[in-house]
Amino acid sequence: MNTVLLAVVVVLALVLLISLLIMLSRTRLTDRLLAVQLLGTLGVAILLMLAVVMQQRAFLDTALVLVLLAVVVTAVFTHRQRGGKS
Amino acid sequence: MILDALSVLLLLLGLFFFVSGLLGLWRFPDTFARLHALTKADNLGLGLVMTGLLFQVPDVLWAIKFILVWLLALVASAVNAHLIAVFLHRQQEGHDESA
Amino acid sequence: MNLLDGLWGVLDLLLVAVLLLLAMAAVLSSDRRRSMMLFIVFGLVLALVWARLHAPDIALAEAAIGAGLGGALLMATLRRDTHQQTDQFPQHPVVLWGVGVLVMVLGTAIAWGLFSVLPTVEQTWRKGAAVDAQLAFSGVSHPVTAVLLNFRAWDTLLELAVLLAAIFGIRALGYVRSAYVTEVAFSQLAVWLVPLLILMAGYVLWAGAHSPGGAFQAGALLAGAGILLRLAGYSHAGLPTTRWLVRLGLVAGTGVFLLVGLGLLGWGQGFLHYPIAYAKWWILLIEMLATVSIGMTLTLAFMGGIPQKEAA
Amino acid sequence: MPLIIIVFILLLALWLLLTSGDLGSLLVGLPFIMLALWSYRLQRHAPYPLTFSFLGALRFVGFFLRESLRGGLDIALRVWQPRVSLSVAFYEYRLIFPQGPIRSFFMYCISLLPGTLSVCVSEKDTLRLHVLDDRGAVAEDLSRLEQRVCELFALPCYKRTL
Repeated sequence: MNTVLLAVVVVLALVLLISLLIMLSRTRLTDRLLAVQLLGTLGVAILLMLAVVMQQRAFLDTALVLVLLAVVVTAVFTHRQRGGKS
Repeated sequence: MILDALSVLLLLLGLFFFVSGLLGLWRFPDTFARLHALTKADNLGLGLVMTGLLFQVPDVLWAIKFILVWLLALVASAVNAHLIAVFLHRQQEGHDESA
Repeated sequence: MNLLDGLWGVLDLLLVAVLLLLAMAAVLSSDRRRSMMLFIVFGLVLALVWARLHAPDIALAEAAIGAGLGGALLMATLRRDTHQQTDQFPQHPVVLWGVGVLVMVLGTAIAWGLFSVLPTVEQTWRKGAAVDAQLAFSGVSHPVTAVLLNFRAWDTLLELAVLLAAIFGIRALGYVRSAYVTEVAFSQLAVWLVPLLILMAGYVLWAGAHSPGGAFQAGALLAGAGILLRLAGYSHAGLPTTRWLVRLGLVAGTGVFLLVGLGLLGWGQGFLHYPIAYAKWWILLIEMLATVSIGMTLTLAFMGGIPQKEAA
Repeated sequence: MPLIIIVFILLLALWLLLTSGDLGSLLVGLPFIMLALWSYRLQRHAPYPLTFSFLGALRFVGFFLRESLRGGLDIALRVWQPRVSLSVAFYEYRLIFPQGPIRSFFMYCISLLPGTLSVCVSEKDTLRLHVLDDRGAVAEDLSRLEQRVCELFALPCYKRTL
């Protein structure tokens, strides 16, 4: 079973690589923001899989922290300061 | 054995939706549409991967934490989508030229 | 079994490829906001790499600080309207090539240094065994926390002091950034996210006693809560409004750490040598205060200082 | 029961879930729960009566899962076609929920449902959303969601299905 799970992780990592390439090929900031979101979700998925494969419970905490702070990061990037551009 | 098969099936489905999100990012013509693709396909992908993993966890506490991660990821992605949508809308309206 | 090893190999290759690509793209990008975005993703992938290397402690720290707080702080350093300027790097080809050669020489030197260290790695592992042997006397059951707060408490004390010095610098030189335009739907959400972040900070701190976690990660999460409050339109970001309380909070971590150390010295135990029976409680006290201090420091760093009374 | 006590109980329950029910952990947990409660109190919001219905919550969860699945499938179908068929547009929708947590909840839910993405409240009580395909039944979808949200919060739904 572990082999199958690991194969899925490998495919997820491949998707990660491709979405990174897409992100780099885009020039607009918002498109990149989107790619960051995709990478974040993929990262969480990979962490969850690795937690099961490697039997490391601590990775679940890491995933929780990643998810929570992703919101903070997006908020910081998209908020606009008073009296000026973004 | 049946559980293993079920979990493989769910994982593959999850992968399929992740790849769909990726394709959406690549193929959809405008940024709003890409945002749609990401928010919906990714959440479903993560949810299916999580459900698939639920059959492989050693005890209930793991399962609870998995579900917690997924719930938070749902909230996070709804918020992220909203924030990005507002940002994008502001840019298109021309309040902000710093694209 | 062979297939499993092969898959691990492929995964490692993929992760390394992503990491290198990200690092190069982040350095070569001319727009600062884009580099920061790439830096955040770099932190995320680095967390995955640490996880793959069986280092959950560093993975958690990287997720909290590198991918999360680091990006927010970097973003805060951007002054308005400057993000589209390219850096004033020397563009002369001779300088560029010179820098390139210098970097390569340095890289080679570092690689050589690492290779020469390799034979001693086994000794380091023996030190790991030594840590495990002493773990029972440290007051906590997680080796990393034991090393950080007991065996090598000096380092951690100095790290806290560095943060304190940084915030002095920021308060002396920085300027308070203007408030953010608030949006109702977002503020409504902050109501729920901020308590969650604070609770998670507490959990990460508690987890540090026996599994990955600790004061720095918890402090980063607390700061995340502060930043969200700031973005949701609370000009003080949840920090106390009285100045002396803020100051007290900032120095609490370092101060109490130092006081405990000196107190133990006066008690005849030696600097930061906790009596074994009470080590757990001392470490708990220090960690809690350190978390509060780190959280406040990072929030203040994001804000750039304590705001005066702002027009609402 | 005052809302603050409910929040306290929720936070406590979450803490015990996270720490797998270790009561000794409350030594660290209680101060942080108090801090979290304080941050909740700090956010001065107008008193807003919130009620929940257990049955409504169950139905909402079912509805939400089904709709998420539909949303993902919708995207997947569009993506894997040889030609992407989209007809994106902005769409104005009249909100029935007054400003407050329920409205925000509704707006966030919209973004997770098939084909719709809430953008902003453009005028008073008018929500601007972005739809992937304006040929679909957007208004019906939205009013169904509205009804479920009403059930969840045990509100009388004063706009029946269209």
